[in-house]
Amino acid sequence: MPVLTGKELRIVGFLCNWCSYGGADTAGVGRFGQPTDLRIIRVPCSGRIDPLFIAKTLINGADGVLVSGCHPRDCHYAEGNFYARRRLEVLKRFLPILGIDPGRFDYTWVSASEGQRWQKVVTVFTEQIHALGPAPRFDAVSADMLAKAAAGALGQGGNRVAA
Amino acid sequence: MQTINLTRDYDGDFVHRVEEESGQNVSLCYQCGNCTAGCPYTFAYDIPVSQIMRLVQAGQKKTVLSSKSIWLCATCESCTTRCPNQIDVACVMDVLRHMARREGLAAVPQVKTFWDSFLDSVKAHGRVFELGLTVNYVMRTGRFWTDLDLGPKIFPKGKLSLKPHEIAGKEHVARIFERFERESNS
Amino acid sequence: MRIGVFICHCGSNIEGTVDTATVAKASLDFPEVVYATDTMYACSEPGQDGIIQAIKDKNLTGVVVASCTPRMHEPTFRRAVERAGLNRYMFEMANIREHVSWIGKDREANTNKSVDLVRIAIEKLRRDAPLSPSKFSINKRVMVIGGGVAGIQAALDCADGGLQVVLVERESSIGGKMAKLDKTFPTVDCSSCILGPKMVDVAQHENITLHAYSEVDAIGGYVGNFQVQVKKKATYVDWTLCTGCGACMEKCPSKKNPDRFNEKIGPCTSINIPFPQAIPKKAVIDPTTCRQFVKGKCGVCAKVCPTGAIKYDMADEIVTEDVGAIVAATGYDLFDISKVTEYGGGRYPDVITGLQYERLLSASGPTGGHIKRPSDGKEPKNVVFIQCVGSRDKSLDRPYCSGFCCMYTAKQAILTKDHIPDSQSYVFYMDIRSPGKMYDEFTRRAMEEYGARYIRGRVAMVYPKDGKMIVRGADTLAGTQVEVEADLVVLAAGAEAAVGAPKLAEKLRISYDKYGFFMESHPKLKPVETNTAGVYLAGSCQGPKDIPQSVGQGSAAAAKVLALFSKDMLESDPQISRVDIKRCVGCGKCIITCPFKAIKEVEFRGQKKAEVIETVCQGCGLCTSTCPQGAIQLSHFTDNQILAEVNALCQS
Amino acid sequence: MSRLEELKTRIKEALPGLECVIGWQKGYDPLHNTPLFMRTDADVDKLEWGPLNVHNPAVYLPTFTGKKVGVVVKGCDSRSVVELLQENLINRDNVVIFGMPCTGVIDLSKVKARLAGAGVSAGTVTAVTDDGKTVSVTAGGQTTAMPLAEVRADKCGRCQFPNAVLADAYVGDPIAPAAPAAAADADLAALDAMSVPERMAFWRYHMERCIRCYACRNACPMCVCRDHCIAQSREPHWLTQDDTATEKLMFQVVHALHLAGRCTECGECQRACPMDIPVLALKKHLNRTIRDLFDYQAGVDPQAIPPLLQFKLEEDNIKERSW
Amino acid sequence: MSEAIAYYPGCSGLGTSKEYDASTRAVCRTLGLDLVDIPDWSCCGSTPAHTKDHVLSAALSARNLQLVSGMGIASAATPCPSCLTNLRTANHRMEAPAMAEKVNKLLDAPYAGGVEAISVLQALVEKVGLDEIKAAVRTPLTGLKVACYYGCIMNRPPELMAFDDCENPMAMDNVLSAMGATVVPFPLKVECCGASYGIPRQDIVARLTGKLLDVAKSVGADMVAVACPLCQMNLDLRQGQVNRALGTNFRIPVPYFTQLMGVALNVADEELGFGQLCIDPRPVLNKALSGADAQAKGA
Repeated sequence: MPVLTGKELRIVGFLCNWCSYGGADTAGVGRFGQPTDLRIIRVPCSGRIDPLFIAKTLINGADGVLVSGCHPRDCHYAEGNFYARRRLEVLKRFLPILGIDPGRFDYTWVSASEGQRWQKVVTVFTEQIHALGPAPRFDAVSADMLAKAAAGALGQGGNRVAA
Repeated sequence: MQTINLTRDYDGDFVHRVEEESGQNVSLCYQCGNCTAGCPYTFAYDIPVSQIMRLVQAGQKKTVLSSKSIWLCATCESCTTRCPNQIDVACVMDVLRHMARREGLAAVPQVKTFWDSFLDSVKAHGRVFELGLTVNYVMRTGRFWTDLDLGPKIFPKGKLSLKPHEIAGKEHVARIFERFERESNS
Repeated sequence: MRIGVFICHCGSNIEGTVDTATVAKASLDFPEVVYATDTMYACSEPGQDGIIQAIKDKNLTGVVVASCTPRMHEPTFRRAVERAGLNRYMFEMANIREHVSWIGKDREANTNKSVDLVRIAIEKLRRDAPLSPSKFSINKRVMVIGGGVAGIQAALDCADGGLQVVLVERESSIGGKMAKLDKTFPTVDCSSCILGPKMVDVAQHENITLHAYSEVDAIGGYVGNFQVQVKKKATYVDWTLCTGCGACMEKCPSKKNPDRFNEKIGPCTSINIPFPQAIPKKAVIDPTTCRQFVKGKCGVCAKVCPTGAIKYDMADEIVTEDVGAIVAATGYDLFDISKVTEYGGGRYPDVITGLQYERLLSASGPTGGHIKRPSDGKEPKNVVFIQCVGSRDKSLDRPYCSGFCCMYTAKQAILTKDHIPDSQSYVFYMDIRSPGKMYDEFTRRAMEEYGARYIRGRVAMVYPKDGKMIVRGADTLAGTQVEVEADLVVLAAGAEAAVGAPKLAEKLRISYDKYGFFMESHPKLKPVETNTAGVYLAGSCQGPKDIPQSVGQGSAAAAKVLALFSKDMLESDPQISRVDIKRCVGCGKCIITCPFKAIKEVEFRGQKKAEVIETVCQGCGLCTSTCPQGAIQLSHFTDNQILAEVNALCQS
Repeated sequence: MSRLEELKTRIKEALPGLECVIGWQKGYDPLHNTPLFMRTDADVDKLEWGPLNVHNPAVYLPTFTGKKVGVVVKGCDSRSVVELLQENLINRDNVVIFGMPCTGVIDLSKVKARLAGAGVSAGTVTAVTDDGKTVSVTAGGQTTAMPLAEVRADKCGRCQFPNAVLADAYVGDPIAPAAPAAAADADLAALDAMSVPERMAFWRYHMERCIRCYACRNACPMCVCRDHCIAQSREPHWLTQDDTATEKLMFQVVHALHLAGRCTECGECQRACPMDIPVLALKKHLNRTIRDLFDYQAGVDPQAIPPLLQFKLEEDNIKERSW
Repeated sequence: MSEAIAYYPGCSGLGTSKEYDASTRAVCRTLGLDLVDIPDWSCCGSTPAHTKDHVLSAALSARNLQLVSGMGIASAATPCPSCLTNLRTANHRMEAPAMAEKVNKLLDAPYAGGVEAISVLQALVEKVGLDEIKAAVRTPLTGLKVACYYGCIMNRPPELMAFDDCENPMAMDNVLSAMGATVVPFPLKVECCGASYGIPRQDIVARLTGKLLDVAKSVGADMVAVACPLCQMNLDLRQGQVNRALGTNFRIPVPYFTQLMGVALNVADEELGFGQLCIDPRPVLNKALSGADAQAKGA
């Protein structure tokens, strides 16, 4: 069953089991209403999240990816989120050079007790993805643009976004 | 003592306006009283500052804006400096004065008149004309005895100029006031 | 694979906003699913029986339950599928309650989202492999770090349980903060009278080895087999010879040093035994003040020592202790009151901490138990107590409640009246926190029987005038500003993490919060466990605690250690990383990054390879995302499993 | 004695203790030098030095694991050696590094373009000479002089490491690096100038041309996974074998991210690409990011820990968003 | 020795605190601190402006910051804490683009930021330095017991003022110690004196100022050194009013700290304006200095 066309966009979350997944649970227990777009993949630690998972998700057509782990210093595994922070920040800056809007990916820290923070993160991020709209698909680049690429005529116009 | 009906008498818009204009979150206040404890003006207040904060939290607009306290705060910043929750209480007091002015309230009229006289002087000359300000204040309040005793002490010192220090760009300053008035009325 | 899918109604919790029958029906279209149904309460006994029956009837080899969060019932369902003969890891959950039904009202969207979540659970399950734990032996010795009351209790309980205990204490005597207290609330019994015997028990227990004046230097190994290097700091006194007779202290010419045991309100000698009941009762030289060290000549103590125990050339020594479990009980330290400049702590001698006041109250303290104020030695009549100094204060980055100050302040107000009958105590408080047994009654007694005057409000400033300390505060209940002309001001300084706690946490590989308190494994259900197997917590190192709570935790930690050691072999969690030795190129990136040092380099047919130490690996998977060739895979969260989930979401 | 002869002497001296020494020799035509594995003095006499030594010999080092070998390096190649050492992929005791100052290597596609401009085919080259400033190519009986500055590889124009950063034997006096590169590299600047959707079109266009030959990977000295590259494995199964632009782009992302904080920008990936796809730009972009975030440059310090294998409790340059 | 600093005297510097202005200029000149007058500066708006509106208040201050910016100078010093607070607050509030836009709408010439406002005291401590100040002393104030009174807003709130301790500031203590004076610990250094309520509510000033004088007397101060024109006026000019209201008989000189510095640095008496204070500090000052002198000779 696809996302509800016109209503939802495809947003994938990678959450560490100990903090953020628990935070999302806490939000649920508190009945903190959230948009329904997000689908959560549970991983043990934000350090388990290979940036390639995110790149693959976005290249394969997701409209947004949200990663959340324990707050720095609160990692269940002591250090995993510190490595994650570096890798995810590098990825965030890398995405635009591939032609992916950096606003489609964000990472943050939510503890197991921060249900309200989780509600806010999900709401804000979902709104952000909806503002960006459905992601342009790599396999659906227009013939016109491809022709320009072949002619080496890209990058002549305005609308530049710094990488 | 009146009973406050917490549901009916709560003015949420007022709370929201205070928070927006002051940039402070008033629900951070947990009523420890440190502001009142340190405030040098508590003895002169009709409502201590911690209770002003409480009444703002409770949305009691009329009580707060008609209080004398908000006109007696000298912005000495002791409340702001010592608040354990880092609320800029002095700024909240400032904002309450702004709101009271807009509502046409001034529970200590002579303070408002003094400040207005001061600003009139700045608007007219670009700088404050101290003697002119005092005379203007006395004329407006009718308090002719104000500081009469100080005259003999200060005039011989040659410090109080009898005419204002007009600056060349006084129209610039006047225009600040004019634009301000235009912006506030628009 | 033959997969069965069970969609739980959770009464109306899920069914209210998710059409579970539709989800079950949709599940049948997914690969390898042979059975799908909705069920009223999957976790109930009939619910579990239904799953077990279906496994048997339909020959299922894997199960997906869509219900609440796996953080709640994953263990329950794993046991259920195990009862039906499946490996417990051939099971996955889809969280359609906390993550779906409880956070959205749109039934269509929720149903649709539930199908997606079931689908990714199925895709992950299809790549699950049966896992089984392995066993390893354990060293049944335990180390307790910290000899305060929590550590003492943990050590004694473990030792009484027949375990060999190594107790490491930073100071020259055990006893911790409790040894400095005069009386204890709410019973007002003498602190050293109840702690003293326990300290003696530690000294005399045949199962306890005590390393006083020592610190943990390094920790290696894992649950069951830790190696701890303990630094025994140089005392410059041979403790095997020292009898604690105190002759050296009598003759030491350097007498005016701030006494740390007396919280620096009294002097002590450079060679010192901190207090008469010290365990061990041995002398230590402070080389920063000792004339022999500072000026190079003196030697008085060496001359007078009847056993020749003084050794000026002593050096630090490292000893290694092998233990199977560690209890951290390193306690707390006090908030530095000089940070609250408006109270003048550190500037005005008559503004002191509650712990300093304990020393003034104590018969073994510098004033012999007579309350004399530090500035002029006079007996104070008006004593002001200010609570929450460095507690519940965001501006000082101490937003938390220190928990026990309300009670000890009430106790000190009572003791003040006992010591000086014509005195008057004033207590400035914000809220009285007294939820223990007989606690609130105790604070009421302070007011009702002892006449302590409680004023609800903070104090803005304290300043000296004409020999008095003027305390200006607020009485928020009366809505006024108030002033007290005090003779002595006692600040209830908040508790904060012990100096060096984060460093120790890093050695123990446990987490700590932003204030430096150690993190327990679960705030409610695992209060003395940590996320590192075999490391437990007791007392205030985890957060501020009073004596009964600390003692309770000491015993709790001991119970955990005894339970751990009740088996001869330990089972390791099989959700750990495994190396595909063919793919590994031996670059060691996983070894560098592993937070637990759980990966080592080995030689395999002349080539370097990585190898996971099963018992040390905690299953975070950092190595898996670090290894470029995918040679090290975290079981149950492999690349292929997560990729399958990603693909399922992107394709649909 | 010329510097090259001195280098040969030094290699011959060391050769008895070594499995082999890797360098360059004349190739199948005068325009191409190819790798040389010297095992005898006769082999050493074949050693070449000059702007045709485009290959990075460091790529072969990990294949000799457990054996002691020598390697002749240009400055850029030496950074790859350093990175391999840093990552524990080769053992310092098992590698002897020979270096000489390098004034740059040619970019074959530029030379070919020049020849095409002169109306001759690159297949007819009969002689190539160089004097350190100019490369003269004789083809079809006609000699074309090409200033090295115009036909050298882009990386040489902004080279900061013309001398080996690490060498056991260094012949010649170290030379000064090129003037620091002014703006961004042209390829990166071109991408920077594009809008985000244009970049997607850019890569889509190039990925459609990709023939998935993996020459980029095979030429990369840091691609040490070799037979276990996740692009061609099922355990783990990151990529399908489908011939789609999406899968091909994903491979480039894998390559680039696996090199984050490790790539020394030797440019072998792009040089090796038979389709002239500008794959190096992705790595350059990441290197710029790594420099901005962690003030780090790969392949300079054998003792350094790569930035993605370490962390700071408080990161200086990572400003996380607030919600 | 140091870069030029723009000098903003504040309105009272032309009137009630002429002697503060004059002594500041003389002391800075002696110490080589180059104060450059801001051409055609205007009133900062003081308390009355911010009690009316924050945009108006910021605009009145920003006009002056903009003038400094036009001089190509990056910092401005003012002797008056009230001016200082307003200038710094304007800078702080205008960091928010929305606020800056509103303020600039009121101005003839927009202010783009970049001018730091500091107190003359801070300029002396940070741009000249205590060591240099000490080295310039010619007549040490030995024997003079002085309480340093900073006023309420010199250092508060600390996030905004970013100088010295907000509860127990020491800059003036250190400067006057360097002058050779005996600085007595004065616990009410930052308590408010009643500010501008002298005119509308004399009773308030009498009570607050009375307390300050009382404590100053109890700690044995010969005089109270101040750094604020309003404080000086309340403590000195209104000392008589205080005595009448409270039934006290204080007679404590209240000079500006710059005047005392002037004495120690041998600035000409005419430039220090002691005669313009109500209670002339010179008799007490001379007595203290000669006492110390005699003691020194006796010893």
